[in-house]
Amino acid sequence: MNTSAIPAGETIPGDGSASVQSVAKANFGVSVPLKFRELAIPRADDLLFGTAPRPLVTRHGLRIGGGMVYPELNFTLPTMDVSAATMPLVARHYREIISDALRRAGELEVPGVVIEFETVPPMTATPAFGLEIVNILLEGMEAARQSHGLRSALRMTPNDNREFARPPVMRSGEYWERMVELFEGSAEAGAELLSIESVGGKELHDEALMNCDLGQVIFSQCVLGVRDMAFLWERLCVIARAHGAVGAGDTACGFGNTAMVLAEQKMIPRVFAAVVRAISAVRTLVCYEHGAVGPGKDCGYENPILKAITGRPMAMEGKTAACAHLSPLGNIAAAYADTWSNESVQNIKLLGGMAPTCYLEQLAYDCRLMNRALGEGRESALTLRRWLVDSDAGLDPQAWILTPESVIAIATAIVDAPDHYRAGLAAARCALRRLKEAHAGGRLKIVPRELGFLDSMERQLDELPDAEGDFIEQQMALADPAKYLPEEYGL
Amino acid sequence: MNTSAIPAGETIPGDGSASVQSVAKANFGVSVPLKFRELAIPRADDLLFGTAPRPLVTRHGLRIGGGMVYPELNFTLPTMDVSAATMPLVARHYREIISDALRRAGELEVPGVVIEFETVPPMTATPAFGLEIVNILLEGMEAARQSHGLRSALRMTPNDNREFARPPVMRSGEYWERMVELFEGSAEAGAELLSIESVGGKELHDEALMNCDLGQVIFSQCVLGVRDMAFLWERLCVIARAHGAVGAGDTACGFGNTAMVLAEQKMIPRVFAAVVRAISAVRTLVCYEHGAVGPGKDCGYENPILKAITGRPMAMEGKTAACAHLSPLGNIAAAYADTWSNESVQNIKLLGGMAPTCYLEQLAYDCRLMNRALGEGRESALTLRRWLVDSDAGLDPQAWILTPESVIAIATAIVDAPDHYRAGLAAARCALRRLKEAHAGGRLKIVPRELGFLDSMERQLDELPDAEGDFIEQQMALADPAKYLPEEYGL
Amino acid sequence: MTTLELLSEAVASGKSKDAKALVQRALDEGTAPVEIVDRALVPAMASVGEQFKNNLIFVPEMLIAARAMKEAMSLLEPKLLAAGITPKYTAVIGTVQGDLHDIGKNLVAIMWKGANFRVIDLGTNVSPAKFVAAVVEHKAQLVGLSALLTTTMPAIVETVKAIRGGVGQAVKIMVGGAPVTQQFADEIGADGYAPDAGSAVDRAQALVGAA
Amino acid sequence: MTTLELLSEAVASGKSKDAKALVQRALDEGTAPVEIVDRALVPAMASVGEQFKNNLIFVPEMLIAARAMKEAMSLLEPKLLAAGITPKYTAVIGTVQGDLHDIGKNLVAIMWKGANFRVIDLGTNVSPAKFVAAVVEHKAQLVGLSALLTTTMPAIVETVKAIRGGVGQAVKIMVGGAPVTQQFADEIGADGYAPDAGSAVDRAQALVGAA
Ligand SMILES: [Zn+2]
Ligand SMILES: [Zn+2]
Ligand SMILES: [Zn+2]
Repeated sequence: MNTSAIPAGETIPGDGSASVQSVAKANFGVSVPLKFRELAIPRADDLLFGTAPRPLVTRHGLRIGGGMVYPELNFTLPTMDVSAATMPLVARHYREIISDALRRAGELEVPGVVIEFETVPPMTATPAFGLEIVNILLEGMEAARQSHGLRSALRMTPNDNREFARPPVMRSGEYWERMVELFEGSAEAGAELLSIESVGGKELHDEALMNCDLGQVIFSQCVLGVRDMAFLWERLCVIARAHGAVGAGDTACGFGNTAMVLAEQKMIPRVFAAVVRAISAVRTLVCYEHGAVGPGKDCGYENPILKAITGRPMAMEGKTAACAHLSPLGNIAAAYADTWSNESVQNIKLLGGMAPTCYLEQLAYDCRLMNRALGEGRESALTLRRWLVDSDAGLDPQAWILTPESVIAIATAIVDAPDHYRAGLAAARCALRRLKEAHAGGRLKIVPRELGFLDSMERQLDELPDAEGDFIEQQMALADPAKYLPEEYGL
Repeated sequence: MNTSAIPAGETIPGDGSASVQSVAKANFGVSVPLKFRELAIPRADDLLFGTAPRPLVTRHGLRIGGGMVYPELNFTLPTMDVSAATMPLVARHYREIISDALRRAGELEVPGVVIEFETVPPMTATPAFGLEIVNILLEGMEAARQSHGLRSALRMTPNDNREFARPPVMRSGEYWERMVELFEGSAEAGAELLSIESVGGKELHDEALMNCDLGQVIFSQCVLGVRDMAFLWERLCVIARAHGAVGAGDTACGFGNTAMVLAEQKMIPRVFAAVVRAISAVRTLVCYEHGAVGPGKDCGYENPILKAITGRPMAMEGKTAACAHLSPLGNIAAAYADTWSNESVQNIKLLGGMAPTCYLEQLAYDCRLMNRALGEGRESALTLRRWLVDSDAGLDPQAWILTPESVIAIATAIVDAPDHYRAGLAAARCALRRLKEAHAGGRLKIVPRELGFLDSMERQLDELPDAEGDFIEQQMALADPAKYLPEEYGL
Repeated sequence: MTTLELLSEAVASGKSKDAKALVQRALDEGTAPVEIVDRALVPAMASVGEQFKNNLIFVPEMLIAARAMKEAMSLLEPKLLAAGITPKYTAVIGTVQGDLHDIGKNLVAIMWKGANFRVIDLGTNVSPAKFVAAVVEHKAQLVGLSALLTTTMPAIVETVKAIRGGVGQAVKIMVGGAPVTQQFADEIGADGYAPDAGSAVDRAQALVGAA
Repeated sequence: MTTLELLSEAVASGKSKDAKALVQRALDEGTAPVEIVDRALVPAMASVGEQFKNNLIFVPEMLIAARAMKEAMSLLEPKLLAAGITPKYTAVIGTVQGDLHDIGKNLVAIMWKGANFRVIDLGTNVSPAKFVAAVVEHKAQLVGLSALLTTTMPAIVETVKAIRGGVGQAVKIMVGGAPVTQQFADEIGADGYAPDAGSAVDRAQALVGAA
């Protein structure tokens, strides 16, 4: 794929003809060079919410990244199980969610909204369950469009069930097939934006986090994850093209956000989570190398780096996703948002109404504010961005690596690297250097008991070999062979 | 009380000696002139979040209105009853709420936080229940101060149970006495900011809203409500002084917010709710005439008007109170906030944590943004204010009357009036005029089926007599005598 | 237009005086009282309720129609009573114990009356025993429970239990109010739930079999 | 410092080689294996657990201590076994059916081991029947159930029911995981709840009477 051939202002195509079966088996075991060799946004001051060099125009005319930030609403069931017996109740919940939230969106006159449907595992395991909900949501969205002109697009995010096999089977079998079936069916039904929180490499990454082992982090993400995503996203984009949908984006949720949550719980150092985040950009980048066009998945806090590299619009989430997880990135995340998401909230009653509706309202007001600044022009938008960034940057290492300057530095380190392994290494080194410099300069607060980890991480990186082959050999010797299947990654 | 004698930068006093019994019985039946004769903030450009001419300095050094916006966290129980049998569980909830939320506040390094404890009716009916919780909260706040230096102040807001008698008995009896007892005990225990959502006049106001009857609205609020608040706030401020606390403020919650919620539900016109809001400022003003020093209660969307008149700091709530109620004022309310509140959220589990903690986080980030703008100076703060105001003002009549120019106009109309009745009338006329002008000028959207109400409201106002005595006579003849006791208002 | 059509229009647009006069005219023309109710008043209020439910009019506009209906009925009721004709369905309504909020409850009562239910309004802060007694006394087919506070939702549960204990499944129970959800209604064994006053009529009629 | 003091320090600071050498020295000095465990290893891990609970150290630092403890135990276990000495308390732990999340569960398992519980880790996606069988087989005093998804909380309920049905109140049940609350634990009849791994040890010891 020659990225420079992608037209600015991608439009969701009418239909296509390729099929998922037609993708030739490739040997992903060999080192793959990075496809993006330069930044789509080389200047920090061009990295801005609501604005992407390659916006995405949806069927009903949302221009994501085209000068406006849209709310992206996420929701899930209250505590209950999902089975054939409970599906009528499940369906009622989603019917209630979509009609109530979109009614409110209409009342608040939002210029458009992205609805994300992220399935719970049983809905991927039984695609008919997932598809029933897809249709309910699409009907609700169409009804809102007809009754009060509300424009919307559906993002479909099947839960990646492949890890239910232990060790995970990534490229075939029941879990893989049902997931592909759900993607196909959803795209056919009218889901426009295909996404996933893919889990390739996670089976080793959890333990790598616990041990604060950067070698295993890079192995999990930049060797295993990268190969899995290449395989997966080739196929997802074929499905998308066949049904006039697009591959939107992936996220290192199970990697970067697991690290962030563990850091919030004081399980692992924040400086470590910050470096993991930088590394995760290399893994998530692979979806854009294989045809994804954005908006990247909301919970990918690595998205600003990917926006700089690809020029694609990105979903972001921050303070208004506190319903789903606490974070040290509440405001700074908004600095780059093309859609602004609440990540996930259960359909439970709050005093003000059902929780998804309450969160729709909060997102709508957040977006209004950003859109006022955008509406006044670039200087005003940069002023708001400055406040959003400065609000968080000095208080947490994970926020610091999301300053516009850090984002450009890490993005540059990645595109300058020859392959994904060395890109991961370069991203880690760059993040580490920026943390050290900022702390030394008094611009970033790091608590004393974390400081030692800056040096120990550097030592870990110094011990990693230059060549990917050597690295893979070194890390495979360290990884628990019972936990993963190298051949599922083409190794 | 000579308001010009109040020093700028009020500090919560050490202790006092007056007692609630020493307040002489006054005849509130006679027309009382307004005490505020000019605006403390005469220029629209001086009406700004985080900034009040007369800030309040709390015991632990929060400077409310002194250049910074603080989060004000509110919370309540999940669905359960409150009785002696359930009090151990109730106590556990509040213990969990305060420790969890303040731990997060500490992690987010908020510069200070106001905690509001608004009781449910059984906690006012049995003051020992309420006091047990007050002590739990104060202990949690002190623990957070000692462990991570988090500064905080407790706002105590007993539920006004007087309306449990039908017709309500306002100045004596069981409900009144227990409420006074809870105020006394709370102030003695260390609650620093005494507040209430007083209900005097509400017993006629609900029906006035349903009938869109402005005469009865003004009678309920500016005759009954004003007299009740004078009686009530004289006494609350005596209690406050006796224990080194302050009377903070009241709200027309049961009036203005009931109207707003009914308008959101499309029960009554938004233009009507907007005029009701303007009128409600006259009622709420009375607490400041009788010694309250702010911050005004969060849910008083009339607070910007009162800030202009009194120069006192104000709590506000908007988008981040969607957990408690939806509103058309999500951003514009923040334009004037000295503390920024979530109004109320139940202690239930969200995916990200317990709901009060999640909302604390959201408030903290909202405040960080406002404080960044404030930190850059007045011009930056006015820039953010402009976006906050313009975000909402043109879309809803209730938002329009909260633009800085509307606020100053209505505040001026009030202080220029000779008494509370005519102040209510003037506020209503001013609001109505501003709505008509803005709609005619294309700056405010009003849906067609509401337009007729602009004229019918004007006709209603035209039919009201000039003199308060005549007005009272006229309205008493219309009010249902079974619903209220005129003598409880000194009539 | 016929007298009944004119009457219907007068009620719908809240013209009390006209409505009263037109009832008189219809009576003078020999129309039976029950026919005036069924062919003019009930359809008028049904149309008003429909407009309200679809957000075409506001509460005050519905209330003046209800007042016109009431004026009209004041002429008819003695005659209906004399003929032994009463509304087919009786509903008891109230706000549960510990709760004082009545705006929503009052609206539902008005709308039910408009749909020609006999409505016994017990007011606010109503004990379970009082609900049961009223259901028994008035032989109600329907009872509506309202609550606005989360602290009083347990009182809904208690009241439902008391009613079921007292009269079993004989009466249909509807619940509503800000903190109430369909799920809650299901869990506590209520027969119906309405998220707003506008939909409370349809739901009530369906429950008693009047729809 | 005595050998046992040095050993304790070596374990707490995660020095596996030193720990192993110091165990050997203590044995050579004639210290009984059970005394080495009780007076050096368990206190070392207790102190590590305490530091972790108070956010003074991170998981990786706790894990290297746990690894040092394991190394030390590798020398002692055969001797303890030969003498018929086993840990006093056995705990079964697992992530419930339908759920794959195991980070929290693994941490709790490590911390319980550090507190000298014998821990049977059933892994993730564990059926109720498997929990019951393990409790019976290993004569566990304690069972820990973990879940991270809201969709799998019903599986906690099922598992608690199955365990109570199988072995009654004989085993203490602890529940945890992101969506779990004290209230939920109370409602489903679990004996204990821990909001985080740090507090899971104290809670477990209190439940089995080891505190
Ligand atoms: Zn995610
Ligand atoms: Zn999501
Ligand atoms: Zn309020």
